[in-house]
Amino acid sequence: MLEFRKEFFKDERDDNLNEVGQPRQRQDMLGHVTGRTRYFDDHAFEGLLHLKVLRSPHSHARLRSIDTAAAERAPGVKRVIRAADVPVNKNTLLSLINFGKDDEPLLAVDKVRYKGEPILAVVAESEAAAYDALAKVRVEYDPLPAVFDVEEALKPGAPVVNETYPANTFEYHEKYNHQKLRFGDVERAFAQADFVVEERYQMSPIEHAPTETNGSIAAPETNDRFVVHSSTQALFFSLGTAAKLLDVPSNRLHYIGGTVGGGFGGKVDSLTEPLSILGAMLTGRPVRYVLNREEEMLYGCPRGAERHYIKDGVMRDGRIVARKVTSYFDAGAYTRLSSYGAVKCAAHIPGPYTIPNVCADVYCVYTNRTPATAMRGFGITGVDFSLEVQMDKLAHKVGMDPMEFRILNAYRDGDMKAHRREAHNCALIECVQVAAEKANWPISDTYRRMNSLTGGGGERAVIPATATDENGRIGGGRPATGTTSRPPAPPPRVPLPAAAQPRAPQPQPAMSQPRVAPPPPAPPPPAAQPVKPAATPQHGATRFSSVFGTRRR
Amino acid sequence: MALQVKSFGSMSEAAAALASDRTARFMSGGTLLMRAINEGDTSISMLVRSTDAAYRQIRSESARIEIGAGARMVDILANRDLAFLHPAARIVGGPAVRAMATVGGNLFAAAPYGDLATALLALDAIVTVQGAYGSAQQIPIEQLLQSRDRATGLVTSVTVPRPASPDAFRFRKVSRVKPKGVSVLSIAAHLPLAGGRLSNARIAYGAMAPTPIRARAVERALEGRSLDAAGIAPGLAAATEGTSPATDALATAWYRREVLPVHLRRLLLGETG
Amino acid sequence: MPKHRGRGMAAINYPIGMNLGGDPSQALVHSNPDGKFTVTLSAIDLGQGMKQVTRQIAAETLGVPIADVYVDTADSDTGPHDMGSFASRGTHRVGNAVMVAAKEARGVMMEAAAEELEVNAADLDTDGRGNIHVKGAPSRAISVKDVAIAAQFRQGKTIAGRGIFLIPLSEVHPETGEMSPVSCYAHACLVADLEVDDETGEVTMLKMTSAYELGRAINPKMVEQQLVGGAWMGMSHALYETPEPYYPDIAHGPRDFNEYVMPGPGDICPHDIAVLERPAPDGPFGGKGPGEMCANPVLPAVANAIFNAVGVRIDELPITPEKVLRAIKAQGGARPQGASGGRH
Amino acid sequence: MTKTPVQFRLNGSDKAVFVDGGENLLNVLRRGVGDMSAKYGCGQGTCGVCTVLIDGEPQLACLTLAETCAGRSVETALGLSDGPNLHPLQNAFMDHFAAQCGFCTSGMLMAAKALLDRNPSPTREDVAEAISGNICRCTGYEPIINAILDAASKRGGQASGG
Repeated sequence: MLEFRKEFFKDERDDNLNEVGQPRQRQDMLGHVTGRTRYFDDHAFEGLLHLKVLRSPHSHARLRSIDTAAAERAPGVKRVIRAADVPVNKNTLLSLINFGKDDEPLLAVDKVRYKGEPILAVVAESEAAAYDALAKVRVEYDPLPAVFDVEEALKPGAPVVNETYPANTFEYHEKYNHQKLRFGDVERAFAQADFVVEERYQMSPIEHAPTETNGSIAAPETNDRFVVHSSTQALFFSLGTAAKLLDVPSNRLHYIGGTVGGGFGGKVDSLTEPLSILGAMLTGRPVRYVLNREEEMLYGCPRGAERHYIKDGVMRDGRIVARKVTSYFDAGAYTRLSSYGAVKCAAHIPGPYTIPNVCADVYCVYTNRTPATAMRGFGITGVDFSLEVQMDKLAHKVGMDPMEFRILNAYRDGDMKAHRREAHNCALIECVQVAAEKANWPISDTYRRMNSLTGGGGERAVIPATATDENGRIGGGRPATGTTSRPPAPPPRVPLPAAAQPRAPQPQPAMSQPRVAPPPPAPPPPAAQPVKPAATPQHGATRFSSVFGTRRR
Repeated sequence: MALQVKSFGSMSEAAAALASDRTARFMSGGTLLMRAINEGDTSISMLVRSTDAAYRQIRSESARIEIGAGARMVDILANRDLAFLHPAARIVGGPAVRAMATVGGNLFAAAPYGDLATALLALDAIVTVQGAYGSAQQIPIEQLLQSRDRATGLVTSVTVPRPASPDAFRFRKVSRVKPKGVSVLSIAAHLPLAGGRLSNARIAYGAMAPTPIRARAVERALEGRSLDAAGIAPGLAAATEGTSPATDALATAWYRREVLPVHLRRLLLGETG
Repeated sequence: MPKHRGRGMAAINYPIGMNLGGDPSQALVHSNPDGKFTVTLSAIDLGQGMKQVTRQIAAETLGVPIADVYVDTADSDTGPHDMGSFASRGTHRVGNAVMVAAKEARGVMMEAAAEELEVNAADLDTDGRGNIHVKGAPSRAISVKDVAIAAQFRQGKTIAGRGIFLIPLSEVHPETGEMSPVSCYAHACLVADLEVDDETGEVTMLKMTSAYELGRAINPKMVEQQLVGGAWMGMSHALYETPEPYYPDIAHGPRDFNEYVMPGPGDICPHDIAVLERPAPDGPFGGKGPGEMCANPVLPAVANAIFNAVGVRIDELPITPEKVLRAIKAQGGARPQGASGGRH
Repeated sequence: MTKTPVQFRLNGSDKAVFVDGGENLLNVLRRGVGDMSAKYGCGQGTCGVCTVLIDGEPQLACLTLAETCAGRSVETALGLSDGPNLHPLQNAFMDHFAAQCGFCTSGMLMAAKALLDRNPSPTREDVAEAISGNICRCTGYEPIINAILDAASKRGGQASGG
């Protein structure tokens, strides 16, 4: 059962709209209940061929030899597709927005880096014929030592999973082996905190498990173009990826989709389109490539595992004064989207709380498992689990009610967040208050009267003096190998115009950030030496490259 | 090579066809075999089917009931004489699977599947097996289960002695998903009482070994005991003897052994939860 | 008694749209000869309701009834670029692009109406039921249909619009991590009530109570769909599902929906939800996007409720019966933490 | 390879197809006859999106050998409505917003029809049992259960439609 609490933020809304805010029936519902909604697979083609891939049984092995002679002669087989048939057999998904180096082959070349990695594909007149042919392929492997734990993968001497990133971590800004977040001085704050709580959290991978598995049907269309019926969650993303791998102008691909049987993030990686299109190119016939359920479960990209270490400094009165987070994203064998997810995680720390000293190091680590990708709540779900269990432990440690502990530390409009942008449009406090009320969870009047619009800003809007560092530098300052991953960092910040200068700061302990303290309110001491926040994000030398990465092909 | 499908009017003809071709497999409900075909199992070249009406019939007699191996879970659930088996038949798969899965097929389902076989084992059923030639043989279900990987011939029916009384037979399935989930473990128990004392109790475990197994040590420990907390204590102590549970996606061997005595106690004492 | 009740809570916020921005969406809107509109996109509806959300935003912006608008997506030959359906960006990004396109189309429509009624376009308004009238004089009106016919067959105007919405790509400072992640956040707080069997480690969800702030709810029934379905997925993440049950060991991976455990229809529990709406300053009609964040508060709330019930902290997901049982045994039995949060 | 002729009724009309050995009913429905309402979700019998009725009983088309359908009556979601009039279940699913991506909906509707045809006034547990073989990843099952209960209460007395 669901109720709308219209009384909250009433003055910020005009509620008498005509269509927005109305419980209209979904445009697609009639099709759903009559069985007429058309998904990518609901298209008939005369002469349809079926594609199946041969997957590596090893987590890490060299490919010594591949013999497809028997498979090519198997009944019903029209084509065997090898790595050499792929025009551009190396890519990374986010090369389309110029982020990260090409590190993943469409079909394995010299090495397989995860159990299930595609080695070759068979296109046949039926799925049964394709499976029969696959059983006739002979491959000789030289198994290699594999690494499956993110922290083991970072130790010297660990097997190199992905040669594009020999240290087994994604390289950020061509400078560091992780993404940093620095705000204030956590070490000083830990020294002055009443309690320090340090914990470890682990989230295993999660499979998207949509009821419709990844799949596509590609077929020759008119004027040397190819129609591609696809289950993708990102039409032009997949089109651009396929165009790059197959080295064809983007307008020769005519993608049709938009109605997907559940995605949840598992249909962003173009798992089937490049091969189904290549199959159609090589056979001149329609080709259907659909992952079976076992493939989707084990070899279709899952949500990546995450390990978070969280260390907090908290005062007896409940104020959190320092939060240090070290996170390891398990990218699996290839980068795909994990590099972006790690940055999104860094941007999310320390959670919806105003904490004067925050430090985070977020690693994107390569291991010999199925490459991870985005999933519902990408980069946030895992760290939110860790942060909110940690908050429960802190509340328990200082003997405060968990709801009141959240309201005390909640961020409010005008507060400065750790990624140095002011908070606005906040509503955490109101959500806590309403949830408590609905669950008959008693909270004291003081906390019932607080809100997100008052008590923020002022001293809480200032950026404290910040300790930065150089650890995690790639190769001791040597610029990263290979093509550039990100354009160089922007020029140093332009200081705020004089008028916006906060009043002269006095030296104060880093952690005595003015707070909305528990009753009676402690006097609000001024913040430490502030660093000027940028008025607007500087673009400097950034040149927003074309989204299709056409510049790169 | 495409699959061949051959149907036979009698079980003996079907058994003969089966024996004549190593790559032939018998198609009963299809839930195991069709899945293998869909997933690309290339070792099957022929499907043998039986259209023999007797294959699906359920014949009640005074002391026992003969269930055709082709009878499906829904056929058992529709038969009042087999009410004691309903708790087991009711939790095999979902409604659609129960309209396809057969008694014969369940005998060959790999752990952790095979809950009906576990129930039949606790009921000490007799299995009729039709070889390639000659007349059918009657063998105890325990013997069939232990030799099922090497078994030749075709199971044509399963004969179940009626339990001592309606509530003498109990069945409990532990799964992580409700209402339908694969077994973490299952327990079937036939608990005849003589003067308030257990005599010839038969207990079987599902998913505690590669096939359903009898809990002989527990049976011995319960002989002559009362069906109460004190009475069953020795039985609980022996609960995990002879078990060799697997670790799979649902649970570890450790967990299955750890919770087996708890569920056995709850079954024997009729505790809920 | 081996069963112990527990209650736990969690509070979260969630960034709306791709982190760092740089994820444009485009839209086209045009009228057919008699004033029925088509919104043409390449955005994907994977069940979250992209088609219906953009349809309602277009109708509201045009000032016409919902029945006069349909959404057509996705064909790369006809639909303009959109980044894709992820990161809860649909309502916010595509919705804004549709608003821009619909505004342009409305502008042409109102100009055509002004010409027909011989008034100034600024003096006109739509009634949301298919008519355009002079403000304050509802009787001086013309139907959208007649305006469309006049515009296209006499005035030579095409009632159409195109729109793009792009949040400029934010830089990330290498040393400090300074960046502009997103322009708005959704919020939530959720209370989980459950029961733990201390002999088997099994956890049974009893109830969820929650408050979600999602900006303007464009369609309340579709918001409810996300919050109910998302909470179920959150429960599944917390207690059930993983393709690697023994991570970081890759063994025993599930190969089907029997081995990939998720809550069944018999595992779900009541969920009492309140929705608050603090409009996003730059959202279409203040819309944000509930699609992803609705699952997030359930995971920690469940973990905290298990601690409240039996005093064990399981910091590894999923929280399986085995992990709960091992922790209970390690501390020598259940240690209920007492009624917390007014647990009844 | 030799093909086998199979004649069966689909949603009330006669069909005749030639099937390969070992071909399942799902493939015949989709590729042979062109009824795309039953979907491929697993081919393992564990997801239920291919649920159809065969002689009134719910069955998984992906695990049904096509030849075994000879002479039998197959019903799919395409056959649920009575001409232009939706079946009470279809109306209830719409009223309760009981679908998001829609991929499980056909299978859910057929499982629900099998239930109501045999048990016109099911309990909530009966409904949960009836759809226990049908995975839904979007809705969390609650709206689907409510829709089926609602359809049952509305249908109560009148003859089973569709």
